[in-house]
Amino acid sequence: MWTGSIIFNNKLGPQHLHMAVRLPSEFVNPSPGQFVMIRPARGGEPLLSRPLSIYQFTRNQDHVILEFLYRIVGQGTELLSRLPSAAEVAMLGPLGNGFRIEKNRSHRILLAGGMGVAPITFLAQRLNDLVVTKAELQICLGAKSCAEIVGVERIKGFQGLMNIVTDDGTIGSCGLVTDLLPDITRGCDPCQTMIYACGPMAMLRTLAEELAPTRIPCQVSIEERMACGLGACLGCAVDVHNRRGRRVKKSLCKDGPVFNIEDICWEQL
Amino acid sequence: MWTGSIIFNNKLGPQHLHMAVRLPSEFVNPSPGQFVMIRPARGGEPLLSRPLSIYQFTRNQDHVILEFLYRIVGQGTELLSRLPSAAEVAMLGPLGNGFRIEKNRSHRILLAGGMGVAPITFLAQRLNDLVVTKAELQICLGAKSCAEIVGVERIKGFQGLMNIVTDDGTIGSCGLVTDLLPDITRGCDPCQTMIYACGPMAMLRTLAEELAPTRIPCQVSIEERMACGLGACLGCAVDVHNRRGRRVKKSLCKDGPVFNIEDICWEQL
Amino acid sequence: MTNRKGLDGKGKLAVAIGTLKLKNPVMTASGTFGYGEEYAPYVDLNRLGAIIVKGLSLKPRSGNPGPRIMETPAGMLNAIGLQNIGVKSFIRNKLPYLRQFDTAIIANVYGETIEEYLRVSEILTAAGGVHALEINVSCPNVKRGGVAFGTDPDMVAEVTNGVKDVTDLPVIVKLSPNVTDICVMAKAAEAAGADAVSLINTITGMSVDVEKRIPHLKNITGGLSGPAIKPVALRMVWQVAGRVRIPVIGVGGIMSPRDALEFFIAGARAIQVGTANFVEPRATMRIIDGIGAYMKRHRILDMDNLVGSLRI
Amino acid sequence: MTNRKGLDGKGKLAVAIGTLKLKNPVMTASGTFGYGEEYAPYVDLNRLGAIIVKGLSLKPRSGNPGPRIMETPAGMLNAIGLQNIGVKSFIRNKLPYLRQFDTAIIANVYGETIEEYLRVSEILTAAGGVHALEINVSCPNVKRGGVAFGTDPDMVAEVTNGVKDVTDLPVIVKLSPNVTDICVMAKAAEAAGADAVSLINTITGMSVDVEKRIPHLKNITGGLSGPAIKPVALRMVWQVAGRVRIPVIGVGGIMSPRDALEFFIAGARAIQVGTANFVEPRATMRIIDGIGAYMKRHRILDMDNLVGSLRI
Ligand SMILES: Cc1cc2nc3c(=O)[nH]c(=O)nc-3n(C[C@H](O)[C@H](O)[C@H](O)COP(=O)(O)OP(=O)(O)OC[C@H]3O[C@@H](n4cnc5c(N)ncnc54)[C@H](O)[C@@H]3O)c2cc1C
Ligand SMILES: Cc1cc2nc3c(=O)[nH]c(=O)nc-3n(C[C@H](O)[C@H](O)[C@H](O)COP(=O)(O)OP(=O)(O)OC[C@H]3O[C@@H](n4cnc5c(N)ncnc54)[C@H](O)[C@@H]3O)c2cc1C
Ligand SMILES: Cc1cc2nc3c(=O)[nH]c(=O)nc-3n(C[C@H](O)[C@H](O)[C@H](O)COP(=O)(O)O)c2cc1C
Ligand SMILES: Cc1cc2nc3c(=O)[nH]c(=O)nc-3n(C[C@H](O)[C@H](O)[C@H](O)COP(=O)(O)O)c2cc1C
Ligand code: FES
Ligand code: FES
Repeated sequence: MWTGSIIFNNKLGPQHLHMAVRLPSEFVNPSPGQFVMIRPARGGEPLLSRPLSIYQFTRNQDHVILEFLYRIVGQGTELLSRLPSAAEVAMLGPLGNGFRIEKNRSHRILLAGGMGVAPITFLAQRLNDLVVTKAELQICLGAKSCAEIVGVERIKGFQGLMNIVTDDGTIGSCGLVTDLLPDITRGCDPCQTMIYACGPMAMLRTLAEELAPTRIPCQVSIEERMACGLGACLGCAVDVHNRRGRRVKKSLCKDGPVFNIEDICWEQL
Repeated sequence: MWTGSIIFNNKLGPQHLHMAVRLPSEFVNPSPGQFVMIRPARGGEPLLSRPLSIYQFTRNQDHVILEFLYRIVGQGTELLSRLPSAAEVAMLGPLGNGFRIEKNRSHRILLAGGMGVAPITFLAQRLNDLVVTKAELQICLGAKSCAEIVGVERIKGFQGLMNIVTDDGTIGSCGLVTDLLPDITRGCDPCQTMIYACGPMAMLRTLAEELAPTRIPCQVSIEERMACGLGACLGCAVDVHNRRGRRVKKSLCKDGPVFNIEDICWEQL
Repeated sequence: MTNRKGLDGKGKLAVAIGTLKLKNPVMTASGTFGYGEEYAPYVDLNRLGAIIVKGLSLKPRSGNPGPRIMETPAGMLNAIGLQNIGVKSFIRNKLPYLRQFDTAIIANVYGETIEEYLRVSEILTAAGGVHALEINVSCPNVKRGGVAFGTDPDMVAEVTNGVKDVTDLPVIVKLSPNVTDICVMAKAAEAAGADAVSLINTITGMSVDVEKRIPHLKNITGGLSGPAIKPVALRMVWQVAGRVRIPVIGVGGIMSPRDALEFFIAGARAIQVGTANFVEPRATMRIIDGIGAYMKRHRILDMDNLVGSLRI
Repeated sequence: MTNRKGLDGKGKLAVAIGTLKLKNPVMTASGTFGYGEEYAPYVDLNRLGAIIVKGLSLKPRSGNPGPRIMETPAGMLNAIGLQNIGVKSFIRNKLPYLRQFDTAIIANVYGETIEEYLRVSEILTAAGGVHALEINVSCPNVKRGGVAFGTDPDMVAEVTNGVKDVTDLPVIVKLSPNVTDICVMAKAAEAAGADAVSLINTITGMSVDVEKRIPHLKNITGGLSGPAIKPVALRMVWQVAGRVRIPVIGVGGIMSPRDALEFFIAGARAIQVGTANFVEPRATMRIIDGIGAYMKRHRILDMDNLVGSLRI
């Protein structure tokens, strides 16, 4: 368990925050899609750490910096949001299996809904180095409204074509991020393309339905409540089809949070 | 329930703190021996407020300032001790019945053991205005060692003869504060004298035993764990002899914390 | 006699516990609100759905020796041992004050024997100004009576039956969580004529001072209350609400409007606020306001549309 | 067979649970430490008194649908439903790894029927490398077996008896707190030949999402664990320790050395750390160190002088 020191924990809006945490150099380089279990180091509340995806990672001379983008949804995130600079957080990580970057596929489509932007931004940064032409990377961000689109500046700095969609059209086009799918995937070669997605369950479910006939592969990062983050408590189990097509339980924290979209048993969720 | 803002919360030693809290003017003037129920305003811990005696009270133009002297003994006081300046505390008070100041008695003896110095200092300040000659007020402070003698500067500023005693003789004379009793009470007129005491149970018990034959009246402030502080939960009950000599339960928080020493049933404690 | 000015059961928050109509479903739990007057400086007693007073016995009781309380993680232990002034002194010295308020007054009744339960109930009924009786067969901190009655369905039935015979007031039976199946007790109470059940009383617990190697409570064990027990109370309320037809009153760890709402949704027709009164004397007011705000936000017209609305 | 290198029961912290000698009294609670390997990056497994693995059934079980967990005040609810890889896969895939360590391995055994309990016990005994069996008659999150056995003393006795017949390993019976009198269950286990009892398993609880008006757990109810239940666990340990002669193993809300010490002083010969592992993977190490430091500070020579040292 790491003890990190908060560099900043800034409000981006009434519910959204951007936090940076300084950690010792021993912290292993994370890959996009991996997450940490985090909680205030002091005070008994909350009891359990909360999972947050890594939004950005920076290795410096004698320390590393982890950044997070998070939304206040309940007690755990609320308590995190109150921590001032210099406060300490307890952290486990990096945890889980992140996105597989397949270098031989030349076309990547990144879809983020809501806070899904956090791991998707980290992924975009990683892909940024690999991408040759702008068209090889397409990024779609969706949110409820203008106020809930966060972290857009950073992701704009990377290679790739950007699309922004909001439910109410207050920024970008009006609709759901999945509405872009037909246009974006039209004419895509399933062997050359990989879709990466993270967002609310409804978005991912639509994605699963719409992608099924296209045969374009897609990796999604999904969520479930967690206790240990280590594969020990079995609290975060999800039903997944194994290679033989059998329905098996996987621990989201250890075997995920990223799965192939077609492996997930969507009826359970 | 008041919300107060911490002006300072200074360490006086490894276990002792001096805290000042700013409160709205509506806070009623407390009398010496009264207390407040206090806890950090934020965070669910501890659940229950803790009783602290008022050490000093200052009324300013548009606010009042309450000061406390306290020792870390467990979780509640530990959490209080961590609060930085400007943090908020939740507070009920002033509560309880403080020391009765009988103006017609010309000789007052104040005995404080350990943190008993807090209410005794507030009392000394109040008596300071009434006292004509130095000899009319005698103050004895006791503690384990030099390091545990706190708040001595303020009390020294008042009228009165001072005695300091420590268990190990690291400051003042060596022994227990009750060792001074025979000397101090020698020749006292029981009708003209009033002893006020606050300190650990062992000290008060010795006091009760030694004073019994002298017939000098004594008011003591005692302690018991509290939940409500309002006389509602009956958690702080103590056995007291009523005027007819019958043993009855009193709520320390409402009927006390100050009692006549001879009324308390010492065998219970 | 059970109704008074304002207790007319109108308004969004109104509920009925048998013939007892309450202006809102928020009561103060017995033993945590004294005899009401202790909280008058902090709370508008007129705004409460009901005040349940400290458990009353026939004779005054001096309770257990101290220390009687200790804080535990998100909770507290108490071993008051039913210290109370006795039913007669209550009627003489406390009830006249309570009668002033436009709030239902519920007396919590305790006995060491069945006869004592009946006698106390009789006296309270005759006094006038008491709107319902809550029969405490669940106090874990007394040597006789209390939980000894509450863990045996036959005893629960016998006490309930007996009390119903001596009173025309609504009778609420307060159940203990220290049982294998609380539904058995609830059904026994219902069959014996109880107008409602309230649950839960405290769960027996303990705490040790490791430095002195003594129990923190002189009584060794005490009753656990506060947020720690909320999940257990909620589960029991949900179980019982599915098994009895009489109203269920939820108690245990309710600190906030959200906590109260969990109980309503799980099937409680009213709730009691206990330990929260110690933490924040105005807790009941905040809870009443919060329930109203929630109902407005969710466009829930009355309590009937909220109670038991859990979708599973 | 029950003893291995280092498990020789020497040292201040050594304890014996029947014929099983442990280097220290700190175990990991079943279901909270996976199969051990999950915690190896954080914990020196060699330093643990014992590792109790996740409950094992005859066939693999997929457990309950999610969400399976929810945090509550100072605690958590879980309704895993005994998801596990089955006893055979455990022996093939997990036990070889665990055999490397100088730590007692205790298998937690679950069955839907008595026969299943016996069969699993038999298989584990034959496997070698398992040092004791903990019989879980107290899981509240399964439809059959589990707590259904643990609330009936005859069933407790029958399971215990049966398991004792098929194994020569020490048998620990893990008891449920969801009963009126846990001593009755402990005595039934003792009379049936149990070498020890462990308590408590989780207390059944519930939590409601008031915005969606659905239970937070898909299973509706779940087992409450963590600091919230510590006072209840401690009380039960104290009660049982006074009523049985076999060792009592304390479980429930132990987060710190101080918590563990409360249990020893109340009569527990060993303790299990559960939810604390989730909060801080190294909790067991901190607890072992803290117990040692306390004994040194208080000049307590061995566990015998600590266990049951409560002065009342
Ligand atoms: C691998 C992973 C990565 C994540 N990354 C991020 C991130 O980068 N930024 C971010 O803002 N959030 C992220 N989340 C979600 C975040 O963990 C939850 O919002 C947080 O745990 C909620 O805790 P809480 O105490 O504030 O809310 P709670 O009080 O626990 O819950 C409030 C409500 O949110 C729901 N909820 C709680 N936890 C989860 C969860 N894990 N998944 C889905 N619903 C939940 C509850 O059912 C409840 O209705 C991630 C989750 C996972 C599993
Ligand atoms: C009227 C009154 C006035 C007080 N004034 C002061 C003051 O001015 N300064 C000061 O330092 N302390 C004062 N105290 C004592 C203070 O309230 C306790 O030290 C505090 O409540 C301990 O809380 P805790 O959570 O830190 O310790 P806990 O974890 O609750 O307890 C730690 C240990 O201290 C003991 N303890 C806890 N509370 C009390 C108590 N109320 N009385 C006796 N023993 C207790 C416990 O038994 C336990 O062994 C006063 C107490 C009372 C009743
Ligand atoms: C200090 C204290 C005293 C109590 N006295 C009584 C009592 O006299 N009669 C009774 O039926 N319940 C009594 N209770 C139980 C409460 O009414 C309530 O059932 C329990 O505390 C759970 O609710 P809570 O978690 O909101 O406190 C008492 C509880 C506490 C904490
Ligand atoms: C996620 C989880 C899974 C559990 N699984 C089991 C199990 O398989 N078998 C068992 O006997 N107890 C199981 N338990 C109960 C624990 O072993 C322990 O008895 C309980 O959690 C109380 O201890 P704690 O408060 O330290 O967690 C489980 C508890 C949790 C939280
Ligand atoms: S959170 Fe414990 S197994 Fe995934
Ligand atoms: S602390 Fe509640 S009556 Fe005194």
